[in-house]
Amino acid sequence: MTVTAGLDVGSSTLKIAIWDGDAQEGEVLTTHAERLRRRDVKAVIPGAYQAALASAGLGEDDVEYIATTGEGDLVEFRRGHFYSMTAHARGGVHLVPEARAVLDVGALHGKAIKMDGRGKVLTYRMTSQCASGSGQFVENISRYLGVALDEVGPLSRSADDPETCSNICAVLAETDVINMVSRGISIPNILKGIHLSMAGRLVKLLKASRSDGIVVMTGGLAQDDGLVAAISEIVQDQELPFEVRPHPQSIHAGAIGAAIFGAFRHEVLAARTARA
Amino acid sequence: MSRVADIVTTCEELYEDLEFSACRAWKEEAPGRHAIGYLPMWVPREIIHAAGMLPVGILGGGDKLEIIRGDAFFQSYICHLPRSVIELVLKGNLDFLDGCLFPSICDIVRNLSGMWQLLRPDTYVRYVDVPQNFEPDRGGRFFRTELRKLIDDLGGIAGRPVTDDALKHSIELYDENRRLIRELYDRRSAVPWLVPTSEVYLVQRAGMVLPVEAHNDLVREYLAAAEMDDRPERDNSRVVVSGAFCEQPPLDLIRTLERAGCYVVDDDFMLVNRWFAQDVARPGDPVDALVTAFLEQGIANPARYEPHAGTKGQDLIECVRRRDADGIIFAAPSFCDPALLERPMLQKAVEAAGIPSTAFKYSENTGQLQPIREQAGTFSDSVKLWSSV
Amino acid sequence: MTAPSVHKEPSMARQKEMISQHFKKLTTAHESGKKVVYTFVPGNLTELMLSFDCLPVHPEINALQSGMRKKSAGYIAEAERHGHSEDVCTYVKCDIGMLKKGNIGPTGEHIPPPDLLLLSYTGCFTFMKWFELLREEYDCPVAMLHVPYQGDGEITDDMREYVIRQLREDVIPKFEEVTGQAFDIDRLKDLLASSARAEDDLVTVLESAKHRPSPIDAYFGGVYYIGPIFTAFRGTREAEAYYRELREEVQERMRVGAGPITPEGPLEKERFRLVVEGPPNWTHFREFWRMFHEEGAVVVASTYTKVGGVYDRGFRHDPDRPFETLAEYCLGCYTNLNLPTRTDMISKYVEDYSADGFLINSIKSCNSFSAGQLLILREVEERTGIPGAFVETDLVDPRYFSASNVKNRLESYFQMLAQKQVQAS
Amino acid sequence: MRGVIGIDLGSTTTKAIVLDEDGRVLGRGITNSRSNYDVACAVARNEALIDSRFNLFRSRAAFESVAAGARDGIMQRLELGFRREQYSGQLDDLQAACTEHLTGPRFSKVRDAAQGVLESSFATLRSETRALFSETGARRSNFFRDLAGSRLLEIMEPCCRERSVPFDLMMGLYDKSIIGVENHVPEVTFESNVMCAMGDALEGGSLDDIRSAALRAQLEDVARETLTEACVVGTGYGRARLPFPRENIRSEILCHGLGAHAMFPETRTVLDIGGQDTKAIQVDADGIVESFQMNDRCAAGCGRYLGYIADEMNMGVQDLGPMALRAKTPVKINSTCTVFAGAELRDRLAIGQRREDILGGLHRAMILRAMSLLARSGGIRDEFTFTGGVANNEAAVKALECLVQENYGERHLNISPDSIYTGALGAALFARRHAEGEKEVA
Ligand SMILES: Nc1ncnc2c1ncn2[C@@H]1O[C@H](COP(=O)(O)OP(=O)(O)O)[C@@H](O)[C@H]1O
Ligand SMILES: Nc1ncnc2c1ncn2[C@@H]1O[C@H](COP(=O)(O)OP(=O)(O)O)[C@@H](O)[C@H]1O
Ligand code: SF4
Ligand code: SF4
Ligand code: SF4
Repeated sequence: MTVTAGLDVGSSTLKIAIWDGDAQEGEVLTTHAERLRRRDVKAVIPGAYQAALASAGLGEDDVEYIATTGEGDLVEFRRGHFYSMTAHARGGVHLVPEARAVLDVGALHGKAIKMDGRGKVLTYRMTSQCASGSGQFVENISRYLGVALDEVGPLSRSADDPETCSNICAVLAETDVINMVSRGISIPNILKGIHLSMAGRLVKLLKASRSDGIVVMTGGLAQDDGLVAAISEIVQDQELPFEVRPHPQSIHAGAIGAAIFGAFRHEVLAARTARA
Repeated sequence: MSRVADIVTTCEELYEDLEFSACRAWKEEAPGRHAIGYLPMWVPREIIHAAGMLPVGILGGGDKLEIIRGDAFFQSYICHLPRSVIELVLKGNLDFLDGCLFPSICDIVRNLSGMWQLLRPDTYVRYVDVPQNFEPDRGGRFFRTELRKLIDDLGGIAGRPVTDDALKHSIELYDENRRLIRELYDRRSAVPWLVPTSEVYLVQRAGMVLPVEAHNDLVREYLAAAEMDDRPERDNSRVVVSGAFCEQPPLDLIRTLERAGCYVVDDDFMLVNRWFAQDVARPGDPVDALVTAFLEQGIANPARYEPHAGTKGQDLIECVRRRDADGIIFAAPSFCDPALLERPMLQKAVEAAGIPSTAFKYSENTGQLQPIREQAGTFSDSVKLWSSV
Repeated sequence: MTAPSVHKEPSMARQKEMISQHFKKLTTAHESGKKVVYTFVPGNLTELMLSFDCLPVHPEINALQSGMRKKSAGYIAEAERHGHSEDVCTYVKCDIGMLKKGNIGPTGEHIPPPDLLLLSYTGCFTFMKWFELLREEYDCPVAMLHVPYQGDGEITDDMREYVIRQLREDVIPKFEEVTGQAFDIDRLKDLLASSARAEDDLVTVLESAKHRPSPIDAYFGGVYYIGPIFTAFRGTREAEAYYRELREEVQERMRVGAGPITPEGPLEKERFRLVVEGPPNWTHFREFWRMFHEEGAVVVASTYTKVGGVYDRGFRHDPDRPFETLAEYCLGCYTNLNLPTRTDMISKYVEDYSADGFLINSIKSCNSFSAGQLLILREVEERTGIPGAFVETDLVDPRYFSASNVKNRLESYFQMLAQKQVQAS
Repeated sequence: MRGVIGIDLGSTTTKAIVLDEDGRVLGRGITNSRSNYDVACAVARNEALIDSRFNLFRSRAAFESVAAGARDGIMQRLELGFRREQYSGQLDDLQAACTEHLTGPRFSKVRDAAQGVLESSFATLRSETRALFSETGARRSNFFRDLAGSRLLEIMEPCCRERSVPFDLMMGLYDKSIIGVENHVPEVTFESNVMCAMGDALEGGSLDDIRSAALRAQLEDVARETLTEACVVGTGYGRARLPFPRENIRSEILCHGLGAHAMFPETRTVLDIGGQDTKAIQVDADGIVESFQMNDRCAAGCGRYLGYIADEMNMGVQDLGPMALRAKTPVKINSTCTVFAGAELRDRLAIGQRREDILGGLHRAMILRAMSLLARSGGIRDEFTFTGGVANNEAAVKALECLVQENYGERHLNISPDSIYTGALGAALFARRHAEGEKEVA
């Protein structure tokens, strides 16, 4: 058995997973998340890593391979690096073994990744350079509306007459939202409108990547059940051949995937050393 | 510094020099010299050369040029290239040009020829309309008169007619250039760690501003030097880049692809260097040689009508096979209609052939390379992690 | 180019009827043995097609109709789902999307697949890609007519000859092959003669806008006036009758000093006379028009009404030179003119039609029109001393029509023109 | 006293200007645009009327007779005192709203602890009030949200740790409560607050009792004077939602043109950078707009962009400029996408670039976008006036000066400290014309 760590350095959150097992099977010993916004990322990482180790009851020497994903360059003590879609695909399959695609929605980008049963990436699509409708955007809007992030989902689900938000630009959309409030549109209807427009974009990615079957949603926005519901609605309306499912550990999918691939590389390297 | 590093530094200096000092210097070396600019894709550089002039490739402004007035001429949904060209025109960086040729590539370049006419009435402007009908007595006949007109015009500017002999000589020089560039591409495909794409790119770019004779020497030298270098081979994937034939990605983007684990083993940068897969020179009238080469051997690209159904993408697939590539990266400039309209047809074809691909858009001043790195990296990860499984 | 019953003039009803007849014929084309030819508006060879008894289908017109009937968003989404980029011309995507969804045309009837794709590609490279894309969908022959661009602002003998040779050696043989009919030059001449008669009337109608108040709106109204002559009907008796009737209606309005009829009713007071460059937006056509109507703005000349032929600068189809005339027609369409020529033309419109202002409606989709418009704006302002306005919309992608944005600009512009008028008086 | 009012309902801030019958500026008011446009208007207008009364008072004979050296001190203390009273009232409202929201189910587990956090945080905040509104107090902005909000959160964070209350929860509570407080028009009257403040204002001065009494009387008089509004004209992003008739609404382009002309009659080119749009306007010698350009459907490079950056760096917008001015070698920034701004900033900080240099680059990038709009509208003619909120930013101004010099040569650049009011001033001038027009009719 190998103990490995995966660190997913996102643009808003740092996620850490500790894995105990090999490249095929094993278990996640612990996961840890830490906000990065407005903090000195390089300073946060070591502390967070220590915290994760502590909660798994491990010491630094117990970990045999440290893999990163996301902005891995910021982790000076890493051994290897995997690109985020690689990691999310593997992590996604670990969380929901029957999934054949991942929808990863984080603070800035949305990605649809089609994969096989082993977590091998087949195709993918990513949102473009323009940050229209990202996690950051939901965060800003929710602050503006005075709604806590974990209230966003439930509120959105209580909408009765969602107001469509057509603006492609997140900034202008923010003003649109202000405009809506001033027109007396209720907060649930505004949130749902935003969720629907984001969901439309994300579903488009899924379609473009030709995903089908079970799609596991990963990244921070998997926790937003309003968005998940909006995606499901669109999927149903358009009778699309997939079903999107979040998982309680979704936000950690990247870190988990990186840790598992870390185990794989560790084995490869160990075998190489043994041969030598 | 190694020989290769020297050559590459020289090329990089030429690449970054938006003042085109090398071209200006060439003009000043002798009185009465002329320089003629041309936009990406293909123009008959042989004719410019035969007129004793320097053909200068205008490939945009790259990511170092600040666009101040250029944006005043183009809406946000138009690709980036024309605004940097206009910026260069208005800043005077192109004032050494005595004329400019606009290849028939898309509506943007086409309209840019008219804008140039209005903004630089002092210069010679020619829209090089190439035939989309490849029958010798229709397209060929038309093209011959077009080329003859260009020959007459340039002869007029030079103050002496362009002779057939001169043209023949120029064609030979450019044939040599094309051979060398082909060799460069072959070497890169064989040993991509010794001949990295960022260098191949820069060496090609130098050909946009150097006289062909000098460029031939440069490519030869680079080829020899690169073989001598000792650089480690990496566990990278092999990809073909398609769609970047006009507006150029920033050099950092090309480097990002390499850093993310992709060896580019073929591409469509600067097609003007590789438009013809064989020599153009043949006995007889040199204009006929150009016309025939154009009708019969022009490289498949989105600006060229494909007269036969069912053949879209075949060249690309063939290229992947020949280069033993793992897949294709479709990289097109944002808002580039020719590349983006072509893409679905190509994707369909390569998918049918079982070739994996990925796609993204860029502009010449793309600063956000992170999404591109992620996509290219994931592509190479999947080759690296799964090739043995 | 029909829209929901906009004006009540008899000519309007006649046009509607013509179009509905045409689609009926299309639906039954294959039973009646007629061949269906897909082709484009700019540089269309309608007379040639009709001389072979072919029925034309114009994908752009279908796309714009889809835009007007609010179907385009779905079609575009469908095309994007098939891998088309957000960045490219939405006419193409709308057409491909419609095709993927069963090719149901504007009248709700199924449009038959083409027997021939006639790619006469004038003034825009997208056309070429468009038919390459369609060729992937349909297994049918393509006749390609490459029309060179007027890069130097003139039609040279070589260009004309190149087009004529292609007509004779590529296009006509393809038609003969597809239809099984022999080419009949006398029929072509007859059709061309009829075209010229209708063209005379059309020019009279367009030039009526020089009158004050203008009896027509040469942009919003204009798109209806050009409908028959730009599409399936040029060269037919119906078209001749339509234009005769239209001319009489317009002349009558002019006689009584009436303004144009708009969907919001007749324009009571002409406050601003405008020249407009660029195609209209189809998804919000009426809303857009209303913004002009509300301010008393009438368009007296537009370039969009010249995409299928620049008749007011003197061109007429000429039955005595059938091939030359077809070649010159193709070469002379508006978007095949170079930028300096377009600039001259707009400046001249501003003067000839005594315009108070000019507006560029810049279309995201259409690089052929849009690239360089900002220079045109500058040049025309300089030459005429009249300020121009600039708005950005799209043809059929509703995502790119921001009503508040457009209205903001138009309002500001009209208020500015009003201030100038006050100052002048 | 009769006056006219112009209101500019911007996407970020709402500004109002009162003109007296001679067309002189009587008072200015500004507030942040919030989700309730009616409230934003009402608040801006109240603020402008309050300012008008201060100015009226200033011009009263009794005040003029005070020794010149003492006047400014008195006025400053008077206004500060007034603001302090106003602020205290708003703090009470905010605390009440927070306390009320505390009853929600989200707080069931931590209610008592949270109550404790609130009480101690507000107590700290209150204890700082005097210092904040002293002559030397550092106020990040004049909006209640900015003044109280960021400080409250700063105070709350350690407090939450001590009492084991999740900070996010309290942040949410604050977000919710501040919206409520912002969205009703505070019921303060000029009179009640100003008379309290007068005591303080006079204390520091060396005035005898008779003079003091005279001033008090004058102030009371000014406070009671009725101000009639002959006409109100609205403009700005939100103008379509203003509670005015259509003929009292003008496009912001015209208002900016006219406003800039009124401030600097030789102006021929105007650049306005507001919260989410940038406008380049050419005007003639009479302030009539000749041509204009606005940014298209992308909000990159506008004021809001700076807002995001400031937020990301945990600074006030007004501190960005000074920091950017300290740039040694500004980095080159290509993307001015407002949403990506934060990410780009983090990336660059992570690779070790200096904050000053990044900010320097950001400001240049922002002005570069404006330059292209200017070029599109017809270039930069003499004189050139820079207006809108971003004109308050020194680094933006410097970048502009530098780029203008490089590209157009010598141009006289006008910037008024009141440039943010340009649109409102234009609207007020239109209101004046309108009112005069009516008089003629009547
Ligand atoms: N319950 C929730 N509802 C909505 N958004 C959430 C929720 N929880 C987290 N997020 C969002 O998820 C994002 C972080 O997701 P993550 O995948 O970690 O992104 P990144 O990797 O870019 O940092 C943040 O933008 C945050 O706002
Ligand atoms: N004191 C200041 N220092 C620096 N920037 C400021 C200052 N005040 C306002 N701003 C900037 O001005 C912008 C608002 O400008 P404003 O003209 O009021 O916009 P709008 O009219 O769209 O509401 C803010 O986003 C901010 O960036
Ligand atoms: S439209 Fe909005 S989100 Fe997109 S680039 Fe512009 S500012 Fe950014
Ligand atoms: S990048 Fe594409 S659209 Fe732009 S000029 Fe080149 S070919 Fe035309
Ligand atoms: S680009 Fe313009 S001319 Fe070309 S097909 Fe599209 S709308 Fe038509």
